[in-house]
Amino acid sequence: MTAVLAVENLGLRFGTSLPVIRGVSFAIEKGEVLGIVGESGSGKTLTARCILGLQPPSATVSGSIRLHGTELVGSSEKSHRLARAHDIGYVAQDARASLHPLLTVQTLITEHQRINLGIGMKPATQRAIELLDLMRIPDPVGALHKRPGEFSGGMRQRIMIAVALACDPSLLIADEPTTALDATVQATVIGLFDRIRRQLGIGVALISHDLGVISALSDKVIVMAQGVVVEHGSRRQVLSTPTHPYTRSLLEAVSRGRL
Amino acid sequence: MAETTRVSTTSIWRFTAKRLTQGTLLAVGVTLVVFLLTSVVPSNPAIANLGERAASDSEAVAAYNAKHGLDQPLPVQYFTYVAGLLRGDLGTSQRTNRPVIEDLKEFFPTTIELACASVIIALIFGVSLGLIAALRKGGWVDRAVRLASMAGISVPSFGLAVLVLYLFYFVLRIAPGPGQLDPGITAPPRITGFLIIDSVIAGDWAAFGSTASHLVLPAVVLAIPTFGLIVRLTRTAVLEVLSEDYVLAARAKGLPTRYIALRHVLRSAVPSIITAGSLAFGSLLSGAVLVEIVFSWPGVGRYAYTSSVSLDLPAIMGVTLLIALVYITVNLIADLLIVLFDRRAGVS
Amino acid sequence: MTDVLEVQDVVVEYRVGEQRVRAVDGVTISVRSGEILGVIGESGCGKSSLARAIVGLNDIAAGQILFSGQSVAFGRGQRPRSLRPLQMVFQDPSASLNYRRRVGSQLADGIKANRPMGRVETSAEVLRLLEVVGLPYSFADRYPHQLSGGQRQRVAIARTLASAPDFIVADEPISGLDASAQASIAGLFRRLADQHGIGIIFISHDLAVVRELADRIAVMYLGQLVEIGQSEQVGLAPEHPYSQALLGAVPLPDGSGELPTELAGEVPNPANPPGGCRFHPRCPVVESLCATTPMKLTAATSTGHLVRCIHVSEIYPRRSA
Amino acid sequence: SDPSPGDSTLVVDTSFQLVTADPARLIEPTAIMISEAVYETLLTLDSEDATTPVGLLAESYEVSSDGLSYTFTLRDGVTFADGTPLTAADVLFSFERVQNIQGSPSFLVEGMSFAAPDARTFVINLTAPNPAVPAIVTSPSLGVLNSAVVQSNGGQSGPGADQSDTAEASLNADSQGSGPYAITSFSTVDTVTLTRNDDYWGEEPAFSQIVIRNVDATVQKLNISAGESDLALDLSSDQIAGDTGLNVVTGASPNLIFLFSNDNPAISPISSSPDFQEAVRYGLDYEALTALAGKGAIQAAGVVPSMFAGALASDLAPERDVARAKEALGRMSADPTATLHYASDVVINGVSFNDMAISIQSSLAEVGITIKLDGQPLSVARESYIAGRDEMGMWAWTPDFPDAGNYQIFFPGNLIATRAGWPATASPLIADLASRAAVDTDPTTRQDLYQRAQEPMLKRSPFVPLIQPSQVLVANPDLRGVTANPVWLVDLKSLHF
Amino acid sequence: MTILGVALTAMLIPNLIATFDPLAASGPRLRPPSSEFLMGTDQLGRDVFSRLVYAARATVPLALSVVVASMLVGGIIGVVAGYFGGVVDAMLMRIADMVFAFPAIILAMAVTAALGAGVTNAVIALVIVSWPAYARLGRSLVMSARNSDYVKASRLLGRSNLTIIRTDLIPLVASQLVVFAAIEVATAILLLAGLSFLGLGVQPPTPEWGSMVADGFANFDSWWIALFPGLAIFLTVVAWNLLGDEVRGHIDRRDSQIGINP
Ligand SMILES: Nc1ncnc2c1ncn2[C@@H]1O[C@H](COP(=O)(O)OP(=O)(O)OP(=O)(O)O)[C@@H](O)[C@H]1O
Ligand SMILES: Nc1ncnc2c1ncn2[C@@H]1O[C@H](COP(=O)(O)OP(=O)(O)OP(=O)(O)O)[C@@H](O)[C@H]1O
Ligand SMILES: [Mg+2]
Ligand SMILES: [Mg+2]
Repeated sequence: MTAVLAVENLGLRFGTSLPVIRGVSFAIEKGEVLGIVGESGSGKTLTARCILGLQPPSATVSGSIRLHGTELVGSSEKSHRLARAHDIGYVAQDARASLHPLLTVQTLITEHQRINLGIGMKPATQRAIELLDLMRIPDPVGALHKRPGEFSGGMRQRIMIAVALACDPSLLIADEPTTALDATVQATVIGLFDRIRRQLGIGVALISHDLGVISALSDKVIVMAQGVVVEHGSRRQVLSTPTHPYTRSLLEAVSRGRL
Repeated sequence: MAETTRVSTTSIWRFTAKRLTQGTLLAVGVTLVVFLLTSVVPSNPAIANLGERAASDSEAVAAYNAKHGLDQPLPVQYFTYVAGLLRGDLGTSQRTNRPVIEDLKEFFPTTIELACASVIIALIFGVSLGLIAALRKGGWVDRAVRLASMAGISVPSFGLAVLVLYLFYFVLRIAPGPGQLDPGITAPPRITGFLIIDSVIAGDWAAFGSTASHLVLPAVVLAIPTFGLIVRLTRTAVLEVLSEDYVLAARAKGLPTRYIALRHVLRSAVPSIITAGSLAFGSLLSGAVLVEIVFSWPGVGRYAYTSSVSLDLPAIMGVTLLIALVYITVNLIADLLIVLFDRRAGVS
Repeated sequence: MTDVLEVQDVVVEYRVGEQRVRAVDGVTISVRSGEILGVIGESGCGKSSLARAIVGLNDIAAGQILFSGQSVAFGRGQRPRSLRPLQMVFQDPSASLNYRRRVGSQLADGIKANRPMGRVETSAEVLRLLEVVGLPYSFADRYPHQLSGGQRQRVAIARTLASAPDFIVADEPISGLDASAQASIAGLFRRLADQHGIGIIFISHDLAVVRELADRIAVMYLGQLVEIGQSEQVGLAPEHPYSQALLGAVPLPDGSGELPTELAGEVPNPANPPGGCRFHPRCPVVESLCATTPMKLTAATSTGHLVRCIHVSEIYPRRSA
Repeated sequence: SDPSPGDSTLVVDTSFQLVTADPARLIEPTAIMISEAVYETLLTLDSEDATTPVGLLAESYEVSSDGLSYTFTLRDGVTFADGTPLTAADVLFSFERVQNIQGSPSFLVEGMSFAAPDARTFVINLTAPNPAVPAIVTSPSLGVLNSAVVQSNGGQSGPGADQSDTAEASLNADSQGSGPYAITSFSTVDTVTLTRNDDYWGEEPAFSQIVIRNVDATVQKLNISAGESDLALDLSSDQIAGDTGLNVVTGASPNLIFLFSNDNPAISPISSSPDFQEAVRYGLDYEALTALAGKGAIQAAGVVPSMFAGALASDLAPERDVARAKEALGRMSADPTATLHYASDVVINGVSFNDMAISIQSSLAEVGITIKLDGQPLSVARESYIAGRDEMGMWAWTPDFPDAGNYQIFFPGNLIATRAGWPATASPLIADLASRAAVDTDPTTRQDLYQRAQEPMLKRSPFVPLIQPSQVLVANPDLRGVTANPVWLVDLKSLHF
Repeated sequence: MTILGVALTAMLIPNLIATFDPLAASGPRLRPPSSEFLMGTDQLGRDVFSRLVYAARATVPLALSVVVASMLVGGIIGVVAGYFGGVVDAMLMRIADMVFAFPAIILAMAVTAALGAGVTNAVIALVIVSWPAYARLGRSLVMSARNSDYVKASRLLGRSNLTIIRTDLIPLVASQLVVFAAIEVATAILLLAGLSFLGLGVQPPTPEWGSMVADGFANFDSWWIALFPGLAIFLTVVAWNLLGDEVRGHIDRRDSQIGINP
């Protein structure tokens, strides 16, 4: 079974300064959730944006990113765009800011189906309703004609996930999907990701700095610090028997309050 | 949890009504300000408007003052004026000897024709170049557009007017001269007052061609500073939108850049652009005074100028009132557009 | 010790358009000197509104707030001296510091207004305050933007301390910090309470942190107190289903892969809260009466432990797990 | 423009000085020019000799021996544009209306009374002899209106007409004259269109339409050079210096630009000092001023312009004498500093008052006089001028009718002299000569009296006549009949291709 | 910058640069540019170049005084309105709205026509026209600062309102007003030149760019009379705009470091 996504020796630097990301490697199989943890500024978001081909214009990327065996690093903007259009779904950190405030939910969920895949309005809308339903949005048909501002933070995050799933991607990248949410709402979103993984069987890269969230959802975990992967292994391995001191300090700080 | 309430149709009406009342009060307030300004100062309209001999004749001066109500105490004068206003009577111009409302009816459409042509030119070029510059931020296109906009806002419109008139009309002879129509071409019957529209209604294509070609130079000159302003504001607005997360999200969806630019970016920038446009309209009316004078354009700007230098009080008040109303209306329309456009904006 | 702060049936309302939002709806609490009361609840439940009301910055629509027996309201004028021992740490440290003034001069404000001293003494006191919150002396000459979020938070605390308060209302003072910084600030508050006998209301949305720090915990939901009691009681074995949900919603980083407990339903609109028990649309143990009967705070298991739930009343007694 | 005579348009550009098209209310130059083509007067001026009135509506006139009565015999067969015959009743109506409306031109008929004993006879009776009557009746303000129509439109001619007459609006919309053209559109700020009167009783008018547009001198220049207009009225000879291929007609303008130093010591001890006045008179650089006004301009010797009987000979005009000016200044104890008030927005015959003022300032600076300039828009500047409060002023006088009698205003105690602080008591000699000139009916003595009244003013008077600019008409070379007229600028009626 | 430098030099020591007396005829009238008369002569034979140089002395300081006066008047009114709120605020702001409601030049025209043309009156007119912008800015700054947490914190500490205004509000308002003023200089120059073009501003014989353009318009063939002062206005305004942008950019960068979005 080939990996959905294989990242090898990924590096990124701005101009001539020291690289911000160095030698990052990991792979995601079909139906598998890879958790990426790390403190603020450790390069998690930049890694995700490299995969999408949306790194800041001033950045240079090195190494290899293969999506279903196709190399993306160095490929044309167009092929990267098509990869985004067909294969990758992206859930950004801040759902409030990442949903266009003036567009209706219907437009947001259907536009890339229509533009990228040439699907008609009707079937695209049908799919939107299914997705909203899957995301447990009450009254999905009514929700279609509302704008993001009319939903609460938790619902917006779920709409964001529905948007990402609309093109049937084989890889879903979720960048801190619960950071802005309250504890109880976060629990709901975690539940949703669990369902997506089970029902759709797609590969998921889940970025978070909350070890609890990672622990609840991931199969494999990588820990990043200052642009490098410091720990890599199965969930149980990394969280129960951490080897790297950084991982250990992370775990310690979090659990002090709990026990 | 719905964080914002949808703007219902009734509240839009209420909003409009409220703004209109406010606007009307404001406009009346404006007349008061102008009235005070022009009355408190020592100038004397009778002397300014009577013939050489009559002006020295105290009886004639008294008769003139009586005729124009200038012998009344100031509050009475103002009250009479406002009472007239309520009946739609703006008084009689001391210079043209016609009801001010007639004068305004004659000159206002001409100015609006010019202003609209300029706003359209400025908006089309300003918005598209501002958008392109923002999309290519830092590139040579951006730099060129910014230079052009800087030049645009820095140009003294009267100087430019003189220059283009000299160049295109006098030296190159490719543009028609000042005025609104070629001599010898009779204006079509006045229906709307807008020469362009009237000539279409009359099917008078010679008049249409003539007035359209006469419109080009002044409209372009007037559009240039506005253009500069709109480029700047559009560019800033678009850049702001571009830095929004939802633009990144749209790109992450694999949408083509052109689609994103038009559908996501421009759409969000529209309220700022509308605001910019309505602000620019104010500065455009200022510019119109100077441009109309250079191009002998028979509009309110020139009327305002001649009225002010001849201390024609009713005319000055009329023009001021009209322009305040235009300003208020343009702002109201802009606000309404924004409200309609951006449903998130609550009516407050 | 007696209660220095008494909050009785306080209501805070905001007018949004033509709607009225009851951000705080009938809250009664009292705090003694040297005691730390933790207040937790989700975003928007009215914690900050309550905090601002307590220091007199929000008008209250009903009820009363007394500090040492005196009403805390002070209108638009200068705040009376007798109220000044009651201070607040604002939720957003970036907004609560003037970005155009140096840290040192802002710290001196509190000193000058409340315990005037000579120039030299003032500067010495400023340095001491920095030390108390664990910042180097050199920070006195910095502008707020030259500090990290956590450092700004500490400056805000120091500024509060500058006026030598007897009582501090701290609105999420550690939410912007990383785990280790959280611990050190929490320690500072503990010392202030223990060593200086300062009463503290400590607002947070993190139950785990509050459980460590506070003597008592109050849980808020949609403007109301739903549970209040000793820290061990509320933090480890809460009675109210909402408090329980809060406790269970936090996933543990134990590698077990266990999912947190989900709470059904959506957060209701505070402008239009559900009737009866506010929590009933989402409550896992809802009863038919919950939708219609407004609940009162009722004494539960131990003394001083109050819970607003039908299951604690006599009607549907239920033992929690 | 299309030169075919049957259907042709004449385009005239001028800077409007226009308030109304009602003859009883108009006095402004543009209005006079227009109304001259629309209304007809008893007498008119020959375009060749602008000083001798000739008959138009009147075939002939007679003066009574005491000079107190003028009897005009009307031409037969004159009809208004609507076909109604013109009678003495119409003339009577028109003259009385001017008198009773008390508008700007009513001074023309001051002291007159009128009678129309029969349909073809019209009589003007005077209380004192006024040899200027034939000149006065050439004024287009005294054009004859179709009284029936005007009355039906609210026109009144009796006493109280100043209140009761409401015909102005209708006269602005639609003229009621007997002239070769009729007003068909009228705007005081934009364009006036005259259309041929197809039933004109005289020679067929040359143009089907005359369009008179309000344009600034600069634009006039552009338009005439581009062939967009046929005639420009306000250019200076400078402005057309380079342009060949245009027909430039230059005539001496009767407009008099003059300077005064207020003679009233209460207004200013400086300007009223005879030494100061002398210094100014000899300190001015007349050559520079004349040059500024362009080719054709002349220095004015006296207040009566050169073309009218009674003007001073040009060799009497003062010449610059710096030494003499300095000497006069030397006799003064006070600091010779004065403020010159003028209308900064006035341009007469292409001469900008601003430029004139600057030139005056710099030439007087050379002899040691400091002039502060205070240029204001006409409307503002006029106020203190008319009130006689200006220390020094520069103004122009445009004649209302072609006769020296129009310049009585400059003699002590009269209109302008009063504004310059010069009462009749200041110079009884001049005042006496002037009042005798006003009533003398003998042309030769009259001329002599006028000259004798002006000669002492060369030595001692607040006034310094500066220049008569040249009246420059710039025309399409195909346009014929272009002659400068001292009163109505150009005779529109006589133009043709 | 260079342009500003040149303009500044021209302003301070025009006699060093100018070749002729700006007020007196120095040569024949209406001469095109030549090696003697760099920019030709005008209708009175004055050297256009020398007048151009001296004119810098008229326009720029006047524009600056307009801006400074408007800033003071508007700033004070704005702070008062924003601080006291209520009726005072409502009244002052309605007046500002009224002034806003018509184009600057028309109001300025009416004012100068009524008061009489001249430099002082032109400046007064422009100040009347431009103060509301400053007032609004000052008011909105004061209002938002008044509601900010740092003012609330100060109040909790027991500091008096006056102290808060002095230490917390004034420095904030002042720096923003100065930034705004830097941008407005360009506008003021254009307005002043426009008024002078209409004959309502600086009076002859004082050289001023706007009235020089008007001279050129009256003597159309002699393109040099209008062209050079027109260019001078243009370049000066460009320079001030650049300077204003620079100042604003500087402050914006500082503010974005501080983490506020003005
Ligand atoms: N456009 C950029 N130019 C320069 N440096 C950048 C840029 N974007 C990010 N960086 C730097 O790269 C590093 C990694 O950033 P990244 O956003 O990937 O962190 P992160 O792990 O996602 O952090 P967080 O948890 O705060 O989101 C940071 O030090 C950041 O300052
Ligand atoms: N100034 C205000 N005007 C109107 N509504 C307000 C205002 N401040 C707060 N609210 C509303 O009152 C409710 C309670 O707000 P409050 O800030 O007290 O909550 P909080 O518990 O502090 O939330 P957070 O954890 O996000 O700080 C919210 O619904 C909020 O939208
Ligand atoms: Mg990140
Ligand atoms: Mg809060």
